[in-house]
Amino acid sequence: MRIRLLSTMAAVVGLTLGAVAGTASAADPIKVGAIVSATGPASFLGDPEKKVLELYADRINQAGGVAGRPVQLTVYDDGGAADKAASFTKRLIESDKVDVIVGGTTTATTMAAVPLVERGEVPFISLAGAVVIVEPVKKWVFKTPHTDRMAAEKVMDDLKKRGLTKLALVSEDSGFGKSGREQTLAVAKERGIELVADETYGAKDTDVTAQLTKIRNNPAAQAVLVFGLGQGPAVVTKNYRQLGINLPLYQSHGVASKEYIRLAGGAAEGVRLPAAGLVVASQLPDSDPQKKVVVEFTQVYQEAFSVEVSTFAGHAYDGLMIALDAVKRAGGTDKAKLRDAIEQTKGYVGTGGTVTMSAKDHMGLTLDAFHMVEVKQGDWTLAK
Amino acid sequence: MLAELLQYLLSGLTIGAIYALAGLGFSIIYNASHVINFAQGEFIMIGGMASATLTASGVPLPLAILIGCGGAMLVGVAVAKFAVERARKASTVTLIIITIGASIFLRGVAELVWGKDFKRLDAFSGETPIQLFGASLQPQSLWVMGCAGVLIVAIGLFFNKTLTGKAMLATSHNRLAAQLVGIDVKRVVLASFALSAALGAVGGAVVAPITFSYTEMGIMLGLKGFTAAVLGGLGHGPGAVAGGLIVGVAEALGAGYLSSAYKDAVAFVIILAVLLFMPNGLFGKRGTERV
Amino acid sequence: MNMLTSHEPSSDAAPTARRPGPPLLRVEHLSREFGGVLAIGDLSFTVAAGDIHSIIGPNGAGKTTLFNLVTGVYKPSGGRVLFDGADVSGQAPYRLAARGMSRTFQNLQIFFNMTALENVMVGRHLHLDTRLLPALFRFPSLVRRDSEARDRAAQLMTEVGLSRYIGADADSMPYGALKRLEIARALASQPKLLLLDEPAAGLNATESREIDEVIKTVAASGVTVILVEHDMKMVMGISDHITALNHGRKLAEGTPAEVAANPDVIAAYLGAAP
Amino acid sequence: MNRILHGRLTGLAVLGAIIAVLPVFLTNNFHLDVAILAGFNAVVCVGLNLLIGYAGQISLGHAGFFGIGAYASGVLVGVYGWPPVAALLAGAAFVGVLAFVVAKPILRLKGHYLAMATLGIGIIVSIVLRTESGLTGGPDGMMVEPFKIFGVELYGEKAWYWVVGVLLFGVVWLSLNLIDSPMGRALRAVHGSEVAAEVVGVDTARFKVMVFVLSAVFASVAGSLFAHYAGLITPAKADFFKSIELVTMVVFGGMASTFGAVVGAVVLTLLPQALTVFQDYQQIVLGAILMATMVFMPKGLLPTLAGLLPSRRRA
Repeated sequence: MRIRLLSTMAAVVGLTLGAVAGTASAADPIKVGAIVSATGPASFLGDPEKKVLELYADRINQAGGVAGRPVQLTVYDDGGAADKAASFTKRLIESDKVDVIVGGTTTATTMAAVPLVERGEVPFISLAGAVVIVEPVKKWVFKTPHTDRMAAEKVMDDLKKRGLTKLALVSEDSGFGKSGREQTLAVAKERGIELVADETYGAKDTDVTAQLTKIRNNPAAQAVLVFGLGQGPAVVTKNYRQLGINLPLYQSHGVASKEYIRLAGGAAEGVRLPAAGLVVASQLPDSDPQKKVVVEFTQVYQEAFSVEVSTFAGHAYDGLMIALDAVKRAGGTDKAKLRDAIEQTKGYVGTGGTVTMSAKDHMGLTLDAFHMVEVKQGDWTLAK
Repeated sequence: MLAELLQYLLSGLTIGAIYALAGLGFSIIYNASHVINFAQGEFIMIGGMASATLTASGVPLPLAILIGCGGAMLVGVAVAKFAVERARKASTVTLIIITIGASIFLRGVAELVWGKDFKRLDAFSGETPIQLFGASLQPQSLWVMGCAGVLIVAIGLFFNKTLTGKAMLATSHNRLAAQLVGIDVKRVVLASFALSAALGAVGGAVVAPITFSYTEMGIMLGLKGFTAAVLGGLGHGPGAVAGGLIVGVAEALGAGYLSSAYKDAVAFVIILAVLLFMPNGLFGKRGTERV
Repeated sequence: MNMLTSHEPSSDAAPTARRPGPPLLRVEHLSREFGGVLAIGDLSFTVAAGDIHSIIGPNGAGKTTLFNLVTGVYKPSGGRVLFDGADVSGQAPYRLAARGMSRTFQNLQIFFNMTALENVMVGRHLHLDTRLLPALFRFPSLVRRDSEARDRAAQLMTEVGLSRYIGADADSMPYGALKRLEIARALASQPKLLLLDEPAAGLNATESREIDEVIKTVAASGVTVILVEHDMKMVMGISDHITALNHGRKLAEGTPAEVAANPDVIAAYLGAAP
Repeated sequence: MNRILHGRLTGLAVLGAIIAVLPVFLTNNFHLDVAILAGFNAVVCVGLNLLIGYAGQISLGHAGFFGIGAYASGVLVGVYGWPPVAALLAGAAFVGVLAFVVAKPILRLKGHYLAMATLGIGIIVSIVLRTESGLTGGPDGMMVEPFKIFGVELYGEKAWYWVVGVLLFGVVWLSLNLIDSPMGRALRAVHGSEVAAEVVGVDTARFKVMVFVLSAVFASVAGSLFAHYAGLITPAKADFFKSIELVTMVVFGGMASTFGAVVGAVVLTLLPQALTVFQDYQQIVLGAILMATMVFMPKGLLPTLAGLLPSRRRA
């Protein structure tokens, strides 16, 4: 009696856990797992990512799948928490038994997943920005967006062009912000830019006037660079204008979404940032190889969701496409072969630029793929 | 130097005014029902989200705020009726969990209705900063402080001048006696939830242009409201208002002069210090145990 | 009346006029105010060892406040309390309990989250091993003494007439039984002085008589009792000595007969000006 | 007496049997992982239940102690190269001293004031962990090295399952022993009526402090081991929400019931994992379940269920 009760209880527990695991279907789908931050402070990155993954998984399946196999997508929302991302990664690997994982919206969630995918030997394509993800190179880890180092370089180049040499930095206390800060310090040293202020703010702060007041009272500062994700940079931008600071304001590629302009409103006018071609699709010269891809993607995305496309949506699109392209080339979903195929990606033209990976470069983008854009009349324009 | 101090003070008073409203909401409900309503922050969220989304779809701002307020009051009454009232005899912790359950539930519903992204609400009267002795002030800050001030005075008048208000006060002093003189105590509890919800919702609407509105905006604001209410002495209305302003200003000064990372800690260090010497808050009644 | 204390070795020659024992409790110029209102003012009296000493007075006379001052629940604003020869003014209740003082409460203070037996066992607290490690690892010595305490608690419950509730949860017991449970719990600590705050309040005539018997048995076993009670029949019947209070001050004291005849006491009870 | 003893042994036997048999049904490492997390939560909840359920003192900051334990292990082992066992003990000792120092003034407070004070302490701890990023890695947390004892590395879900299983069994045993001892009765008396406990000689302040320290140390030890198991710790493990989660587990399972705390921890650890099927409705369902349980079973899950079986006394 007791034994039966126990086994029933255990079975119930097992079933509850296994409910989502699903059973293998006859069609033998390509199992793509995703962890994104669809809620929480990074939701304006993660939410479009989730939408894009679901949209394209559907579209591909309707078109007959990849090499006759349907794509089976499992998406988990980590809410921007690193520990949740780790636990969902474990679940994707151990329980859902996925063939490849796309995601890690933020640097923190990505870095939480890295040891697990390395141990579990599952190819992993991150959607986050920091250079630490792919430097040093990790066997199973790739990423689609440009790095923070590239962003820092792009900004410094622009400063030099304008003859500015003294920069104030405001960075978020998140993984992305911290990595961005380190890269900014390093790049500034290389390029002879002097950092005259180094302030931080919390990802959920709603008021940054205290830090900005200090910068305003610093006579040395000639320009300000903000390194952060989500709504934080919008708060900084608004407070910046409120305090009447008139120095040029730079943001990172962490805000390359219309969402940022919408939140910051008029305060965003004149803000400059490095971004992928996607946000200025129609302004790209026709000669640009990216133009066709980004225009088409923009169209599909806006038709499906009737909201403006963001570069983050593009990162997810690139991640999924690189993975599926590799499945085709690897001739199946054997994880080791799939990993090799991803590493051999060559000349893939995505929303972020032209990707050519190698054993030494698990991102495959160059500085050319980055454009300095400026907010003018509530829209992105290519900066001269 | 003075300009800097002034700048911090203005920031602190702005956010402090919202804490004060939230704290007042905690106090009103506590008085009527001895419940700490951890869903207070969600009333703020409802106000902020409703006014932001409604104005975006073309509803005039005052009407949007009114609708948000009404919605929050309905939700407040529902929480009181279906959760708190049914568990009247439950322990303090159980009641805390119930209101936390309500807050999670409300956030879930809000996410479904309004989505997960941040909503923007335009400032009520432009964004041209007002210069004040070297400090600059968003016009919206004046709205926040003004609205909070008017509401606080109105609540004070309500409790001291109207019959309903006096009935609610009486209930808070002695529930049984109030019942004996014919006050419908259950209605008082419902009214207190409605009133707190309305306060929260207006607070959410006026602060939204500064902080943006999103479904999780109520969590920290609610927590700080609780801090304010305890700091002032639970159930002491003016105490909660003072508590809110103290917490807000302390935070801003902490961010400015100490470290912005520790600004949230400042509020909690203050309250620990106060409770160490005044176990019933700044203005709370010192009760002697009757045995 | 004197028969009640007959257990005391009476060396006195006069059999009818009992000589009081040495003082166990002395209250000297005790006062306590609450927000400017004097609840107890300049009160002095002595309780002799072995006595049943009653405190009477109309509602609001300060009886319960006096109990709370004597047992350390409140701190006095002025004056002293001497117990067993030592100044114990303002000491915490648990320290006074260790010195041999225990009490019951007018508003029941039962541990409703425990069984009746466990309620009484808490009363044994001072005589048990209350350290953390022996408890966590269930040292045999602790288990043995605990089991003795359990037996003793059951015995005490039987003595106060609660044998049928030994296995019951406290929250399932009727009011009258809970009153006795408090007495059993207080007795479990083996006090020298037991303070009973209205033990008969809310009981019917039969139950009152039973409590009456319990108090007499307790006193007979050598425990000094201070009693606050409104049931005058009971008070007059079992007290050796009575102190009458009004408005926090002493109105009269003496034997039951003396106090009953005191015009001030009569006036206070009839509501006339003292 | 026999009945109480009997109930205790039966309960322990059932718990032991479940722990022993469960792995048969846990088919993959993810299932084991969830079981391990449930075990860690249960250890903390059994300790917290001594404080909340038995002694009647609320704490909304216990995740702070869990977090200190976790970070003590992470930092001492990772940054200073201590042996994991030493780090665990140092963390527990530090938490013990910290809890002792804050307990005295804090536990004088009652009800919601106590709730506020403990909440404040928990939040301050999590802010410190988040901010001192030089040591703790900041808001995104830090990696923690695997647990090693006598040169043997504890690795893999299987091994950890048994460690946590034995730990949980041990903690439940200790807790049951404590409850049925003079000190345990003193604790429960503090809950029932402080003044009545005092007048029979219970130094209520001492026992409140002791149980606060004890439950904090339980949390710290669980935190240390969790850090080694998870390999990644973030300040979220110490924050307000984690504290609330822990309290919810205790209250949900049933206050003043050791097995209730275990059941509450297990159910509420599984629930969010099971609810991921509901996707967007996850929060709504979780909130509704919390509210409904507390409204309709204010005593918590296990005592209510036990009450349905008239012949059985609650464990």
